[in-house]
Parts: sequence; structure tokens; C-alpha cells
Amino acid sequence: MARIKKVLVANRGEIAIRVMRTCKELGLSTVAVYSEADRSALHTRFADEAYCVGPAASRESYLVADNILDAARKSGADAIHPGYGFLSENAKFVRACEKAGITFIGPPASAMDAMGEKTQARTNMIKAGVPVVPGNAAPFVDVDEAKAYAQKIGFPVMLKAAGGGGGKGMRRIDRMEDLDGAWRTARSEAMSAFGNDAVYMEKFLDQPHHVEIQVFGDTHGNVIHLNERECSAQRRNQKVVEETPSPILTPEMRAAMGEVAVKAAKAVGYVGAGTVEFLVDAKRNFYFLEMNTRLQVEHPVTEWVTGIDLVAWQLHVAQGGVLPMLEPIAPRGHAIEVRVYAEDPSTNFMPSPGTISYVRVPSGPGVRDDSAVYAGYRVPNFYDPMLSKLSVWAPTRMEAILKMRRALDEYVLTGITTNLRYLKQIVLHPEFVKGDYDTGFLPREHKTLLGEEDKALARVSMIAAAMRAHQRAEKQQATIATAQKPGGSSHSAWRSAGRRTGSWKKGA
Amino acid sequence: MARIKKVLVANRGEIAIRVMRTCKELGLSTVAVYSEADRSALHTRFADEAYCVGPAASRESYLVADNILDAARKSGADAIHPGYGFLSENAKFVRACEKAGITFIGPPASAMDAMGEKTQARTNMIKAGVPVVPGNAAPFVDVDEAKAYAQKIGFPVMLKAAGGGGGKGMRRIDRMEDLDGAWRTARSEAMSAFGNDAVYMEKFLDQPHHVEIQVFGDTHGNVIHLNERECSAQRRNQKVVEETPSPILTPEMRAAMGEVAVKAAKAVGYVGAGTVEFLVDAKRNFYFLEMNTRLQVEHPVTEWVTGIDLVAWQLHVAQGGVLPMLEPIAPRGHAIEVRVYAEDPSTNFMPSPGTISYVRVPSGPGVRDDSAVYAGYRVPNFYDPMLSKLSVWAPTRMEAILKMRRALDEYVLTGITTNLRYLKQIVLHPEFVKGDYDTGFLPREHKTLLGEEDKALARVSMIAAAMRAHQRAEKQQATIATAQKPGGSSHSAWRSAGRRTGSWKKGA
Amino acid sequence: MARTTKYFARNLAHKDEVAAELEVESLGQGRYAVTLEGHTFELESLVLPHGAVSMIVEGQSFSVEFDEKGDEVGVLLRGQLTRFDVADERKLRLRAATEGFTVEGKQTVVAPMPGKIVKVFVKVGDVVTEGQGLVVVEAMKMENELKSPKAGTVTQIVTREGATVENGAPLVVVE
Amino acid sequence: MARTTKYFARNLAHKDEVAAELEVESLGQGRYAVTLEGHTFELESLVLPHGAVSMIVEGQSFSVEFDEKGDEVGVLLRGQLTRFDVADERKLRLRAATEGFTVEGKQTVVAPMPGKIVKVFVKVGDVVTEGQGLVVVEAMKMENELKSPKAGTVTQIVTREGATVENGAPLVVVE
Repeated sequence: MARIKKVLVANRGEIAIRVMRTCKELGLSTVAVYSEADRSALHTRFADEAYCVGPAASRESYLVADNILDAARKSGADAIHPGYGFLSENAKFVRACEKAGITFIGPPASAMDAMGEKTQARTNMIKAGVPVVPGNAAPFVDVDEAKAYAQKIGFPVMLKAAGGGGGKGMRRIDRMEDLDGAWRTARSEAMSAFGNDAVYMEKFLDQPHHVEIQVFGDTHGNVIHLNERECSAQRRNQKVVEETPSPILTPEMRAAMGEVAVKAAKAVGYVGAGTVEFLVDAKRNFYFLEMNTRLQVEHPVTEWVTGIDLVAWQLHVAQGGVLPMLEPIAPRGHAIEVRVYAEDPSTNFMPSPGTISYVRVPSGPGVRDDSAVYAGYRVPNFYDPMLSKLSVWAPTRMEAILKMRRALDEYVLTGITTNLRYLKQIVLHPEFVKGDYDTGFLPREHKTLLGEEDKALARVSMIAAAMRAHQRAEKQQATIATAQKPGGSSHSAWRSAGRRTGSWKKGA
Repeated sequence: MARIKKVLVANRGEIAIRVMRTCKELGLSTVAVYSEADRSALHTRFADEAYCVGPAASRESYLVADNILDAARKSGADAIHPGYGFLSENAKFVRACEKAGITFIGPPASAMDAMGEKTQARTNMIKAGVPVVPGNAAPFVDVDEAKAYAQKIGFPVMLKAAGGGGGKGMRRIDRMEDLDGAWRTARSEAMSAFGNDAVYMEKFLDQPHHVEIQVFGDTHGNVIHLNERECSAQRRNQKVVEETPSPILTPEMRAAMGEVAVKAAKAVGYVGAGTVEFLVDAKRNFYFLEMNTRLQVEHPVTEWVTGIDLVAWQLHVAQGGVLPMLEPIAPRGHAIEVRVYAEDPSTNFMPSPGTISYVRVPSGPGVRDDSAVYAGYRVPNFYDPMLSKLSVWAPTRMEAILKMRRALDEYVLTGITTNLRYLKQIVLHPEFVKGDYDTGFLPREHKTLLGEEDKALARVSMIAAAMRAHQRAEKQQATIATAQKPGGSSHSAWRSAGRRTGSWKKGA
Repeated sequence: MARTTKYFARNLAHKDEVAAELEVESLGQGRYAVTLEGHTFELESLVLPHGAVSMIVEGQSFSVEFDEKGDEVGVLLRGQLTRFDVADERKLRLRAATEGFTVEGKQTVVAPMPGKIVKVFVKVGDVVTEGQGLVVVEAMKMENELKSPKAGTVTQIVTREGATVENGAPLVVVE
Repeated sequence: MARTTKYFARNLAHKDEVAAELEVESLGQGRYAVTLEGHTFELESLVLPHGAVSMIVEGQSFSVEFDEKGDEVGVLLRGQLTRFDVADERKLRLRAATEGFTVEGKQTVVAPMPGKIVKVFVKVGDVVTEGQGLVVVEAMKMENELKSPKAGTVTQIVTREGATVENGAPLVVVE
């Protein structure tokens, strides 16, 4: 395979930056694509080259394969890294890249086909002898079929997008009455996220653990696994905190799940970075959930404990290289990642786009920040509200938890509402600290996690608020004083200032 | 020993932040001290508590033991961490802490006495059977004695401060004519850095390597070494780039030097973190240079390859804990640190204090930034001009070099002159890449390291400069247009604007 | 203006609490004496370049970020955001005068964030129950169903499907 | 003001080079056409909140920081700082008019950074050689000896030991 020299990253925000960082280390030129809403985004400025691919809506820009390929041609890029989301699991796009003679950094289209459509993937896995969660074999034709199926397997059920994962187009349904609404929003969300509104249903396992295995394949038929990630801390069916090693896994379970994951990947001729997701029930049985045929958001924790740069491996494998190691690697120490979102946990995680007035990210020993924010950046309201992936490493899990607390305390990001405090509440919650938390953890403990007011801090805050009000008044006063001086300002300014002074005098 | 609950950090800037980070992880309260010039410094804001210890000059604030102890008493701190520099190697201060019933986080006063006065330390080491660099046995009484000694051992010689290390009060002298000037500036610098202007002389080894061994002792008589750091990249006798492992060390040499370092530390009853510095000549003979009885600036590279938090170990040992490991640990991968300074390499590294207008530090996989800067921060001109210690880790040395290049490219720090580009030139220089560079490297290659102008970038820069001039003119024009509108601004503003317009028209 | 001013501050998280009274005195050079419930705190403040304030209160060091909207001040301090309604006596009087304008019984559902209206489920005249879905706003790839805050009748719809709305824009009025 | 303006820019690192001529045309919405040596570059610029400019020139993306002092513009681009003297025709004419004021032969040694004068080695009337130490400035714990730029006589000393000086302050004049 030809040597890659210039990489177009068909994504935005922090993952685009993440991928470009490795490209730059390897001496590869980088090309960004950006929507009209992302002209000021950091990834647009971070790359060596940047091309606009359409209006703000992703369906008209980041999801338009032709526009991406146009930018690749214009820039002379010889490879495309899709990041995650957008076109990363779109087999048609992979074929279009092939046709255009551009290396797609990811699995072959055939592996995507086999895993991408979630109901088909389940069928393939059953064939390969991999245990799967009970559910239906093909997307529903209409809501009535979904209702009938739900009736059959019994509530609670999960309605899921057949076209892709990542929590998009996914709804838990507890009662028949809620099915209509969930059907509507899940399909519309699925369409906007994957360009495919097909949905299917799975039996909702009662508070399982979500544990996934990182796998890696090369074009020479080698597939290995790089241990697990525990991803059970989820809100709105989306991961918020991930860690490795999983506190519930024994070495035997790790070996068994790793073996199954490798089997699954091999069954579809997998090449590159992929993740096999499992649900683990209370009895520690594990079931195949889906395979994400791309780099995962939470890949940094795996990088921390293995010392591997997964993006560098992706590039290596995409150029026909043999995997740098062929045996499983024992994890070293412990890593935790949290996803910092522009959202308000107290209003059901409502997104909170807006302008960041100030940011200072934590650093120092064992802290990594993958973000694409800067002071003055306006977080657009068209895309995923993730601001940063903050990850830490320490020799032991408890030390990693304490380091994460420190890092979260240190994170200053103002101007918009974030979930920083909520994240801190999660990692310090006794259930998390104990290490045995399932996917029901965050919803169940929601109220506790919002956190009680620290009375002492609230008291100091009130003093600060009064001081601030006073400072403002002083400043106003100073302006007035200047205005009243001869030569200070114009007559009309003086007049309005005079009015204000009068009132203040009365108030004082 | 009593459990430490509150730590006063008797230092400023990035090292104060570094120490506080670990304290926060361990759940210890932190107390900052600050001079009047450091009210807005990050460490003052980072700590839980902050006390002013005097005016800007360190001799009147950070070096005044009584003021530091007063702050400790006021805050109820039960321990003091000195960082490096300032009072960190001051045995009197250690005794004063003892007397005040406050734990000093560092070696006992006796070990400091034995190593702190550099000529005494040399005598002690000779006694312990450690090889030392040829030099005199006691500080000079006057410049004539120095001249006579230089005559005896022959030029080049090094004039060095007896009171402390770190490149302060140190001058290389090649000719007798230069001795007077060097005597003057070295002593005055030594006085301001250590409160002690005694100097002594050593034979200047011809372009040796500077390799140091990190040692650690506990109160139970255990001393281990944590491998070496290669610190030969020096400008003005001060380290600029450090790495571990040293590219010139064989496992045998590492073991031999480690053994000597442990012997040296044991000879003086060492407790806590310390560094034994060696000069290594072209034949790979090594000589004891000095022992730094404190945490070293370049400690992060050791932390990267060992996974140890050295500050956490310092706190552990200070509370009577046994060293967590008693055997040497094999380094994992490779780490490099560069020191980002507010200085201009092209004018002999002239310091460049001033106000930082914008900063964005690099992050992502394998990058650590220890700094205390922020946008809007005014770097005061009273202290060391170091802005940040940037360190990286990668599995191999070459990958670490490429990662450092990426990180330096990513570092945005504007408003003041920095050595960022110079640092990049260093790590990409063939001699550095090859790995066999000695202390003569930076002075010898100075011109090359300043870097040639990239013509293509200069061309784009010129275009940018013209665009900027035009934008300014446009803005001015817009202001004028507003002023000319009815109700825009006052009459006099309009008049001066009119004048300007006239000129512009002529010019256009 | 007198150097000492009285302020009334109410923690907006405590709905039923009365406002606390604080007296602020300027001591010059960023120093203030603030009296709350009989205790006077001496504090020293430094306004940082980006608008935040470094505050040292009796040795304690705080970095404070403010989020101000009129008299509402959000104070972010060591990760905790507390919102206050702060007013001096003059402003309190002004408010008393305009209080009559607030309308009871009528509830306006507003956009909780900037976004796009992808669905409007109701029309004027519809009778709705509390919690019934009214509209769906899409922002940042998440769809959010806005529910009726009370049982009542839809009296006004001030948006339409496909519309782009700003934060706080009124969407549906239920009476 | 015409939409197209002519500028003259000189790279200050190249002492003997003549100024290049650039033509800048505003195309609106942050877009410009800049002509240099017969080639016209289309560029699109966006001023960022902290004053830097993101510039896309024929697909190439640059983050540019400017350091402006009068007509001198420092351009920091991908780690390289290049300083230019930029002027339009009007300014060039103005400069021609004031050029007579620059004095030849006289050299003023100025403080290269803010700091404290710890030593003055010379006095008025002293004859000095090129490279001879004149004063020592202490800044950031480093002492820096300032040397005479030429052989000559000290005609003026405008500082004293112990003085605190700002960046660029004149210290000693050698003629």
C-alpha cells in the first residue's frame, strides 16, 4: 500500500484535533473540513489546510460524502480519517473513498456492512457463536410492529437505531403508552445522526454493566484485543465516565471476553481499531451488544494503560503494516475518562451552547485533556455538546479517582453551563468508588449526583455577590465622576449621569 | 510522626502549583505565600489559603524564613514544602521549622549541611570514595586567590557559587582578563539567589555530559535510585532540555552510577528526594559534581518513565513512611522535558518579562504542561523567567522527539518573547536526535539553533502584515463613518476624523 | 455615594427564604469590609484580566467567576454555582413599583436553549394536561421534548416547525 | 477610502532589502485579495476573540498573532516571528519629511527589558572600546552586562545604580 502523506480528517472538534495531533507527530500534513458554523472552530485553525464543506447542519456538510471527497481532491489528501460519528461507520462512504483512490482509515466496507446494520450484526454474531442480547432480527416496518414485539418480549425494552450507536436514536421504554413518543424521537434522532431512521428492539437487561473490548486488526489477518473499558456510567443512554481496567473484571473474565471479541472481529474480516460492546448481567454473563467499527470516544483510557497511540496504529495498519504486537498486553495502572459536556444536569442534561468566556484546562502529572475549546469560542448549537474528554492515569484506581477529583476542581470553563460538578459527584459517589456500578447507577442516583449546596461556599458566594454589586456601583460612580469633570464627556452624558447620581444618593 | 493535614508551599509559580496538585490529590489543604508582586500569580489563586510575605524582591519575601514561618503559624500549616530554589537548601530554615514544630518536607539539616556548601560536599564525597571533579577545597577569600588558583589549574575554569546550584552564580572563564567581571557578576548573582556570595573554582571539563541520578531515602535508612536524567543541553550553564533514559548510558553504567549515587546519599544520612549530579567525560568516566538536596526542576521526566509521583513520595517519607519500593525500577519508554522561558535566544537569552496576551497549552496523548501562566498574566521581572516545563512521553526516544516537536508547535504563548522556537530547533537538531550531545552543544550550535528564516512563511507573514495594516485602516475608516453620521459622536471627534480622511484620500 | 452601602441578597435556590442583608464598605485598593449577620469579613479582591475576581477572605483564597444578568448574579466558586438576586434599597423600591406587571396563571413555555423547532404537537385551543409534550426542540443533535408546565388551554403559539429560536424565545402559551 | 490600497513592507531581518510593494483589496466579509510580485492571493480572515487572526490562504490555514508598535508589525505564524515595517504611501511621505531628525554616529544603549540597574561602570567623558561593559541590568534573577556598541566617548549617562528602568529606556550615550 502507498505511504500516506496527507490526511483529511472528516470530522470536527476535539476528535479532529486528536487525530491531527498524531498526524503531526508522524510528519503527515493535515486537512480540516469545516461547516459554515465551524469557521472559528479550533480544528479549522489547527490543521495545515482547511476547506468549507457546507452549511451548519451536518446533513448538509459533514455528512455529505461528495463534499468531503471534493475537499480531499482539492487538497490532494491521500487518506481520510473519519473520527467517530458522522461518516465513520458509513460503508457507502468507504466505497466512495476506494473509488476515488483515497485510503479510508478504518475497516473495509464489508466489515462495516456486517456490523453496521445492528440487526444484521446480531444475526452474524449468533452464527459465529457469540452470545447476544435477546431482540428482533430486522428493523420494524412500522410502530405497530414495534408495539406487537414489545408486547411479546415484555417491558422494559430498548428501542435502538439500526444505523449506528453512541446513544443516538436510543430510548428505554417502560410502558406501552410511551412507545409512540419514543418511536417518533428515536427515529428522527437516528435519521439526523446516521441518515437512516430504521429502529429495532432489544429486551432491556436489568441494570447490566456495559463493558467493551478494544480490538485491533491488520490486513494480514491478525486481530488482537487491548483489554476492556468499563462504560456503565451513562446518562440518557450515553457514556459519561469510562475507566480501565473494569473494576468488576477478573483476569479470567478479561481473557474470555477478549477471546470472544477477537472471534467477533475475525468473523467479519475486521481491520483497524474497533470496539466490541458487551452487556454483563448481575451473574457476570456477558452478551454481545454491538460492534463499533471505528475509534471510540473513550480510547484515551486504553492509551494510558497500554502506552499505545491508537491513532498511530490506525495509520500504520491503513498502510498495510503488521500489528506492532500480537499478544495481549497487561494493563499498567488505572485510567479514568470523563466527558465534559455543555449541558445542565439539573434540567435533564439540556444542552447549553453559547460563548465560552474563559477556559483553563487542568494539567500536571497524569492528566490529559482532549478538547477543542478556547476562550471566546462560541459553542455552536448544531453538534454534539461534548467540550472535552478529560482523562487521568495513576498506579491504582483509588489514586486515579483522587486525581480526577483534583483535575475536575482545576478545570475552569465559564460562560456556559457544564457538567463539571456533576462529574465530580459521580467519581466521588460511594457506589463509583466501590467500583460495582451498573448502567442504572446515574439515573438511580440522579438527585444525589446533582449535589447538595455547600453552605459555607454559598455564604462566601453571597459575600462575593454583594461585593460585586458594590464594585459595579463604584465603577458607575467613577464614570460619573469623570463625566462631571470639565472636559470629561459631552453634555448629554453628564445629564443622564446626574440623574443616576441623584437616585444613588437617595438609595444610600 | 504526625499525619500532615495542611501544607504551606514556600515557593511561587509552576513549582508551587506542581506541589499543590499532589497535595490536593491527597486531600491536604494548601497554603500559598506570595510577594506583593505575586498577588495575581496563579499559585496565589490556586491554593486554599494565601498569605503575603513581603515586597517583590525575594530577599525581602520568599527568602525571609521568619515571614514564611509566620504565614505557617497564621494558617495552622503543619508542614512546609520548599519547592526548589529560595529556602529549599537552607539548613538554617530547616532547623527553624523543626524548632517551630513544623515538618520540613525535605532532607534533615545535617544532610543539607554536608551537601549544601559545595566545597564541603566535595570533601565529604572524596572521603566516601566518590570520584569528584578537580577543584579547590574552600571558597576563595578574594579575587586574587581565585586568580592564583586559576593560574595553577589552568583555563578554562568554572567559577561556582558555594551556596547553591541551578546555574545561578556560575561562570565559565576562558582567560584571566575575564576573571574580574565574572567574579563580580557571579558573586552578586549568588548573593541574590542564595543569600551567600561565596564562590569556588573547578577545572572546566572539556564538553562533558551532565548526567544526574535521582535518589530517594526514607527515615528507616533505605535509599534507592530512580535512574538518571541526561541534562547536557544547557545555555548560560542552565539546563534547557532534559531527558530520561540518557541516550549515552548503558545498563552497566546506569547501575554503576546509581550505586555511587546511593553511596553518596547514604554517606550523609539522606532522607527524601535528592539528585546526585555527575559530569561524564568523553571516555565515559563519571565525576561527582554536586548533590541537590531537594526536588529537581526536571523531575517530571522521571515521573513519566517510572509512574511515580515524586511529590507524593516526599510527603509519604516526611511522615515517616517506608519507601514504597526498595529495588531499582526499569524505565518504561522515554520522556523529554523542555523549559519554556520568557527570554530572547537571539539576544543572548535576555529575559523578556511582560504581559502574556494569550496562552493555549498543548495537551493530548503523552503531553504534560507544568506552568503557572494565564492570559493576561504579567510575568514579573523579579524572578526566574521560566514559564513552563513542558514534558512528553512516548514508547521510544524518536517518538518522544516527534511528540515534543508537535507539542512545541501547538504551544501558543503571545505578548512576550519566548524560547519556544529555539527549543524546537534543539530537539530537531541532528546532534540531539543522534543522542550524543555534551554541555558544549548549545553554545557551539548557537547560530544554527536560532534557526533560519522559513522563506515561505515569511512571505505569508508579509501578506498577513499588509492585510493587517489594511484592516486597521478599514476600522479607522468605519469609526470615521460612524462619527460623520448624524448623532454619531461629538463635534470635535468629527473634526479630527475629517482631517484623517483627507490625508487618507491623498494617500490612496 | 457613601462608602458603605446596604445590599439585599437572596439565594435563588432557596425559594422561600427572605433576602439577607449585607453591608459593604470600601476600604480602598480592592479591599472591602462586608458585614453579614453581625460578622464583618475583611476581604481583598483583585479583578483578573478575563473578568474573574481573585478574593482573599481571612486568608482563604478564592477564584470567583461571575455571571451577571441584571440584578441576578451567578457566583462560581470552587466548582459550585450559586445564583443570587442582589439589589440595593433603591432598586428594591423600583421593583416594588413595577411588580404589578407580572401576570399570574398564564404560563409561557420558552426555548431552554438556542435550537430548531422540529415538531409542534398542539394548536391554539387544544386542552393539554400537565406534562403533555408541546414542542420538540433540536439542539446539538439531541431532541428535547418541551412539556406543558400545567393543565390548561393553549392560547398562543409563537413558533412553527422548522423555525430557529434563540435561548429564552417564547414558544407556546398555556392558560 | 478606496477599496484597494498600496502598501510597502520591509522584512526587518533583511537590513539591506528594499521594501516590497503589496496591493490589498477588500472583497468584504473578511475576504481580501493581496497582490505581491504579480501573484494575487485570495485570503479569508477571521478575527478571533483574543485579537489573533485565523487566515485561510488558498486552502492553507494559518493562525496569526500580531504584535504591533506603530508601523512595525511582528507576525507570529507557525512559530516563526517575522517583523515588518509596513506603511502606505501617505505614511512614507510623512516619514521622508521627518527623516532629517535621525542622528548619525551617536549610539544610545537602551534597557533591553524592564529591570534594575545594579552597576554603572563608566562616567561621562570615559573613552570606551567596542564591547566594553557599560552597565549591568538585573532582571528575573539574571544579571546582564550591556556592552558598548562602538568605540567612542561616553557623552551622557541617563541612569544610576539602583534605578528601576522600563524596556527601551535610554541608559548611556556613546559618541
